[in-house]
Amino acid sequence: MYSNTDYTLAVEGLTVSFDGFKAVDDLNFYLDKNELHVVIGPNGAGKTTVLDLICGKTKATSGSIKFLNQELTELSEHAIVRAGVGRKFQTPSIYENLTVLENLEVSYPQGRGVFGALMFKRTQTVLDKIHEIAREIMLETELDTEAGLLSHGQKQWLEIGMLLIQDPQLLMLDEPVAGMSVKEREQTAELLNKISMGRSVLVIEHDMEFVAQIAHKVTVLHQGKILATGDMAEVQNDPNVIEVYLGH
Amino acid sequence: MLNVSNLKVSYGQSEVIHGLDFSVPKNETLAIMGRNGMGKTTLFKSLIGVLPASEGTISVDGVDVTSCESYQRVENGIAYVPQGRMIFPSLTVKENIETGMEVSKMKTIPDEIYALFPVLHEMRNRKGGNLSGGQQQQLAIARALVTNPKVLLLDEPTEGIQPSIIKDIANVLNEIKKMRDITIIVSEQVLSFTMAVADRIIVIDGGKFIHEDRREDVDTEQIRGYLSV
Amino acid sequence: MSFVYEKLMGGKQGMVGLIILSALILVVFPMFLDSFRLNLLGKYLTYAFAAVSLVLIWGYGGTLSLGQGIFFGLGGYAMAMFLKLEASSPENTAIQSTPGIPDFMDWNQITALPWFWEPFSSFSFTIIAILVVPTFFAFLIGSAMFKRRVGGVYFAIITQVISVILTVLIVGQQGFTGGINGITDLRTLNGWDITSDSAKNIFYYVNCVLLIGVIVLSRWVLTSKFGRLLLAIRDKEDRVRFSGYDVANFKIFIFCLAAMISAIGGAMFTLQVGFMSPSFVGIVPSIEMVIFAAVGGRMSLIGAVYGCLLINFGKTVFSESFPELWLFLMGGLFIAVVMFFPNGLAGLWQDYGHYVTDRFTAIKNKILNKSTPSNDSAKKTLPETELS
Amino acid sequence: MDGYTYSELGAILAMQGFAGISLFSVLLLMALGLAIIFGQMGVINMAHGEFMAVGAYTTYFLSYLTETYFPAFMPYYFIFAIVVAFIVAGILGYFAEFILIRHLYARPLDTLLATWGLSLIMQQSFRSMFGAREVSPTLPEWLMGAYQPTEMIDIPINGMFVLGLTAVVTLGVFYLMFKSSWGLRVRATTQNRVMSGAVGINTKKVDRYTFALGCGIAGIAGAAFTTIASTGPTTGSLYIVDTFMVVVFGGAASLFGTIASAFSIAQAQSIMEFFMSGSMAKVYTLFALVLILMFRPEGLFASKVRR
Amino acid sequence: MSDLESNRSLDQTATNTGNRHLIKRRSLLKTLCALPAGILLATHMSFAVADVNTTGLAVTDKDVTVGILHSLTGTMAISETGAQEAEKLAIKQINEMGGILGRQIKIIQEDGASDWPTFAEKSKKLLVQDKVAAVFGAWTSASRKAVLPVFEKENGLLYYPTFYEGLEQSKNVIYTGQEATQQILDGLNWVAKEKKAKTFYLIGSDYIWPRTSMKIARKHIENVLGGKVVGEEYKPLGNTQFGSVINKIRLKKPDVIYAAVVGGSNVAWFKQLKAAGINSKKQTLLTISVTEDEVLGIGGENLEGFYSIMKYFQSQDNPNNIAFVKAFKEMWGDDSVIGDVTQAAYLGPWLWKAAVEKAGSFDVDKVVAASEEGDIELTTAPEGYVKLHPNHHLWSKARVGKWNKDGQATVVYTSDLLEPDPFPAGYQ
Repeated sequence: MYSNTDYTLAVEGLTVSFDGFKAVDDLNFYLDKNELHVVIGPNGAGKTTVLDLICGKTKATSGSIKFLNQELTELSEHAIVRAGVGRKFQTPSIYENLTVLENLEVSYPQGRGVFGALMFKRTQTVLDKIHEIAREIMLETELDTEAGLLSHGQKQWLEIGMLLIQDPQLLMLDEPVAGMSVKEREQTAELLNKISMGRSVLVIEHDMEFVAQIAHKVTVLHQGKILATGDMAEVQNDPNVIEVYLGH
Repeated sequence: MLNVSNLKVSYGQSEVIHGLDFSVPKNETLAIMGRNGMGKTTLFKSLIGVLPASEGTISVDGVDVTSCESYQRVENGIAYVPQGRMIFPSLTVKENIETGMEVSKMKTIPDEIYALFPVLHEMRNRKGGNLSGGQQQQLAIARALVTNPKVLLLDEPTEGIQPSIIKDIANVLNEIKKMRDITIIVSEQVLSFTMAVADRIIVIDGGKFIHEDRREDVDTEQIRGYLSV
Repeated sequence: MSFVYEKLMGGKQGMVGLIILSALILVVFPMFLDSFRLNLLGKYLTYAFAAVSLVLIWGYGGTLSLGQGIFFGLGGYAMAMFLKLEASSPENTAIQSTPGIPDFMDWNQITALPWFWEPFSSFSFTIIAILVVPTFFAFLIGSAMFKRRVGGVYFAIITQVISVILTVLIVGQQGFTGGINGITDLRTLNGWDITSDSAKNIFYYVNCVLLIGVIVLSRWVLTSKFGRLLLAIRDKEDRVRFSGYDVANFKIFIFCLAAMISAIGGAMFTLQVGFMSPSFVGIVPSIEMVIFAAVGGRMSLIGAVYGCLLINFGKTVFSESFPELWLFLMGGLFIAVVMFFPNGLAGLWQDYGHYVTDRFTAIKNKILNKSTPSNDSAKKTLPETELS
Repeated sequence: MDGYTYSELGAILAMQGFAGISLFSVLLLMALGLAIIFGQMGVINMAHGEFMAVGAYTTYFLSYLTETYFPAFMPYYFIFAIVVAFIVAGILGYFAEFILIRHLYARPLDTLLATWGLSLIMQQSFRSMFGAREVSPTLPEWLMGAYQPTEMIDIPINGMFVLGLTAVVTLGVFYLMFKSSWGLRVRATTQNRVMSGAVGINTKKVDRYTFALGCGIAGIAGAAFTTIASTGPTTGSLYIVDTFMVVVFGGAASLFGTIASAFSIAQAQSIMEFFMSGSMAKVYTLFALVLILMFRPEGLFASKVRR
Repeated sequence: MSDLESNRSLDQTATNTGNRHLIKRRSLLKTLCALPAGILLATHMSFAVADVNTTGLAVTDKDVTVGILHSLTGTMAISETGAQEAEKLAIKQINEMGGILGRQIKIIQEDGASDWPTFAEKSKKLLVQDKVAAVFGAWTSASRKAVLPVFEKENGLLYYPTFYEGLEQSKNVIYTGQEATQQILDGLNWVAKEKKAKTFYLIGSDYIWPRTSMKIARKHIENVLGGKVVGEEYKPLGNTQFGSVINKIRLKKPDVIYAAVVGGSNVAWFKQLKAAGINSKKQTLLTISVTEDEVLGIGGENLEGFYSIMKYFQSQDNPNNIAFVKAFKEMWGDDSVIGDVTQAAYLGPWLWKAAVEKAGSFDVDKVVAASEEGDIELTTAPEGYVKLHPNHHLWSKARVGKWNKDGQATVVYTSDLLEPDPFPAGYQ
């Protein structure tokens, strides 16, 4: 019914309803390789629900989500992750009681089965990879810090790092700069630009300035439907968007 | 109307609000601006009594409410629209508003509320959780208004709201101020919204007030500077 | 060496705890208790298996199982079935209408050994069954529940219901199970009289060694990446799931492991007490086991053992002198632990235990330096301060 | 079935149907209080059965007083006893919430342990006050016996009485929870305690009265059960698992679900009992419930709401 | 689990309370006369410890220690209270008569707490630590099964008071209640003859005693009486819903309902029967699980006109019983009622006394040997006359009592003295 495409992610006819209320309504949406795509829209527009649907947290009522031509709607969450989809949550979701190093280690894509986890050993390869990622997310000096003690921005980075260590083909970030200072935002924008090389990135954001800094492509979501898609300028000048979202 | 002196608030061992003093007269709208993590929400929570103050006093219309529970503060005239709205998702819109009528002893929802927010009348039998963000924000304000407050607290009312609705909310706030003798305190990061509603602006940073201006004296560049360090 | 020390013994604090526990149950108690009290203690220590298992599934796994009695019971029944078959030799049961089958079957007009009893005439099969049957049962329950994301309160209630089902079944199918009386009158193990004092003493030591072994095994599991993931699942289940782990499998495994540990306790119980009855399968023992773990400290493997000993010891002592007071005390204890000492004895040990550890180190140094060990004083002072 | 006339079979069918309905009313009455306490407040009240026992003992005590001091009042005391049972159990619940439960709202599993402790204390209190023996109040004559619409059909009057009482209590609960402002407060508080306080609801008071109401209804159930069974110190523990099953099976937060669940469990159990032994009927019923719950963990009638 | 399922499980009956005064001197004399003369003389003084106690029991020149082991707490406390009260009454009376072999009896009481392992644990303590010469105790089959290996291993002596399912005969136990055939067969014969009963509906709680009893009843009905069992039903312990069973009974229209429902279930059972309009005017009901103790909970008005088969009823009108009831009430209160098991428990210490005096020693082996000779008898038993059979059970009579509104029964039938037969041929 849904054909294969060249896109990294192809969402077609996606619908989910809660108690008769359609949170996402017949959504069609494509994401190219190496594309950094930002979804904006007011709260309740269904942005987070779309991420939930892609990563399997919520089951779709109908429609298809294809990742590298593999149907995701039938997979369980961990299988979707193993297929190469990483997802960062809105509030930083890290293990507060573990150190930064342990946080990354736990996320290292080895020993994912029960017995693998029992037998897992911290080898040099693992350590090297951890250091590499930590450098990328600007936390190399904090490896032995308990994650709960990090600043808000650093926690956001750590969670991104926990995804990077798994080297996903698709990275989904829900409001990655919420609560960050201006300087941290800039660093994050840099980080995102860097990591979008070689993989597709899907970001949910409000901050229009930040969106302008990073987005290759923008989609405006409103009441579960797409209002407009295109680059930043197109979207900002779209009469629909102005009417419904931005206001005159 | 609202007097706060030497207010200190702590989470566990660490003090987040370091001895704030301010007072807001009747019919004034005060905006408290600051970046994330600077103590805005903590301040609001301690004003409504969700977080206890470790030191200092808060009084409304001359009544000391420092040691009161939240609901008693509401009885004394404080109303609270929290960050993220926090409407009751599985109650209907009508029921959501009615939860605020506990204190005012009203029997039915006054017409002026629906006049202010026509969309809520339209959706009065829908579940609150199925409203859009902007609608939820209106609902949260309506819920606060039916308590007949003397002081209305709004914590980041524009967060996550589409720009078009932000303007509506500003209009509503100004409307409310005209209709009632009410003190409004709003916390914000969006300067344009602040400028549309506030009579006075205070900037908070690291749990302390660092700057204060009447709206007419505001140097927007300076404020923007504070907000983006 | 450092691996063994860090992983299995749990570092310095854990090592000291383990040594003190071993010294207590292997040396001090046998020295000061007569064989009757020692046997009693052995019985309590079989409950400690269940308490330890609850530390794994509840304290670390974050899932409260009110069904540990099921597994304790299954282990106990498996052992009892073997012993009963041995006790039901045709010579011993000559007066029955069908000699050679257990007496209660004969009373219920059953004339042939049911098929599922037959393999239990083999000792090695029985040992395997004790370990495998409860584990498999836990696997079934665990897969059905955790794969469907049933957790928290619902898991607790459903396991409780399963234990009720099993109890009703055992009581109702008395021709196959011995009914409410349980399986009684067990006398020999491979021809060896298990009712003798010497046998009971040996079982006591076997029990202690197994218990310590189980604690060391549990520590190994908890200090591996698996253990860290378990805590991670407890605190942020979604993050773990979205790091590519099949969370359900981890819960199922720890539930199975907990079941197996409880079952070992059940089997040792049968050996030491000489019978098994459905009263160990139901709700009350299952909840009591939770309380043992809670009193000991739900995150402490060793604490669970002390919690178990403390409560049972209290029960025995108080029920002899103030039977009414005891129930009030027990109820009060439940409430107090939940409200005031959520970390149980282990919490107290954490707050004040370093005094003991320091002293232990001091004594150890003294011994090492002087090489004239005054073992007695070491043993005596430690246990006394242990629980204070 | 040979040897029976159709009218005989019809009569049995009618009576069997009534047996199911009667079991339904018993289960529902037990579960209503818990549906409020567990379903709405999230407290796993293992002492719920003991609150039923409080109601039963209250009835017994009143029957004793009436019989001894006002024998003429015997035909009427029972109605009065139901009200007193509600009040006594409610007051005890009020204090239990104040002393114990309110500290544990954040830790639902710990409420299980703490209330289990409470149940032990209550059981021992019953034993100290009323003795270990099972007791049973003297019931007014009009409650005993059977109603005979035809020659062959006997419908027990006590069963009808319990059914009627259940209907009244259920309607009362529905009115309270969904039509009164008090119910609105309860529902708001259970959804978001902090926010409810911040819109002016005295949440502590709501909690306390909600818990007391749940316990009070348990007390009514206890009073009603004296018409069909006796009361001992451990009577309460007999009911607790069944009660939880009814509530969980129906979907904890749904009162309608509780009713439907009580109905289906009662009918299943009562029909199976007709064809097999009581023990096996119970095993099959519970087993079916567990199986269904595995496929619908949120219960039969829980609705899907966005987060 | 002890609380939930086991619950009322096992309490077939219950018992009570007792008294303070001695048995009347006349009946004492009667007891003494009943004993063989040689032993009578031997009773007095002058036995050195070394002679009467060669196995290290707790016997001194002045006293001998025995144990009482019943549940004082837990669900079984309801039933077992009466038994231990009766045992204490008997011991008190024996002491006031001068004790046994010149020694006063001292009691060590332990609480079985309704928990079978605890029973095993406490019995071991009594035998090993306290070295008691005899133990009076246990109630449920499960608790007896739990302590049995301990008694056999430590060679102790247990007097067990409850009517029970039979199928057991241990060297170390004296059974003072009826075994199943004694209780069941004559009652069935009576109802078949008296009520012309042909069809029976059997209903019981689901555990070993009712099931074994029903098995024996069914064989007797089918093979001996030529009747028919039209239904057999077991309800879980603690069950309180009997609607469906009552409907089945209505459908089958049995001549007799034969019941062995125990504990709290019993109360629900009879209340619901009455509420369903099944009363003694329409239906004959015979139960083997209701004594005066249960009636307290059920209420006499719910039972009126139904029958119980027991070996003892409190209302029995003979001098022994009148004295016993009086003594019991004086010691334990006027509100006490006395059921079958309470009376059986009362026999324990007296039977032990007789056997010890006959053996001239407290040694368990000698006491057992004396007991097995088959000539130990009590003419002072409240139930009438009993004699100890070599198979460790008692010869006694079965009685059918018809319940009155006041909670007492009128004995309507008394059998001949029945021989105990714990392993009844043809009934297994």
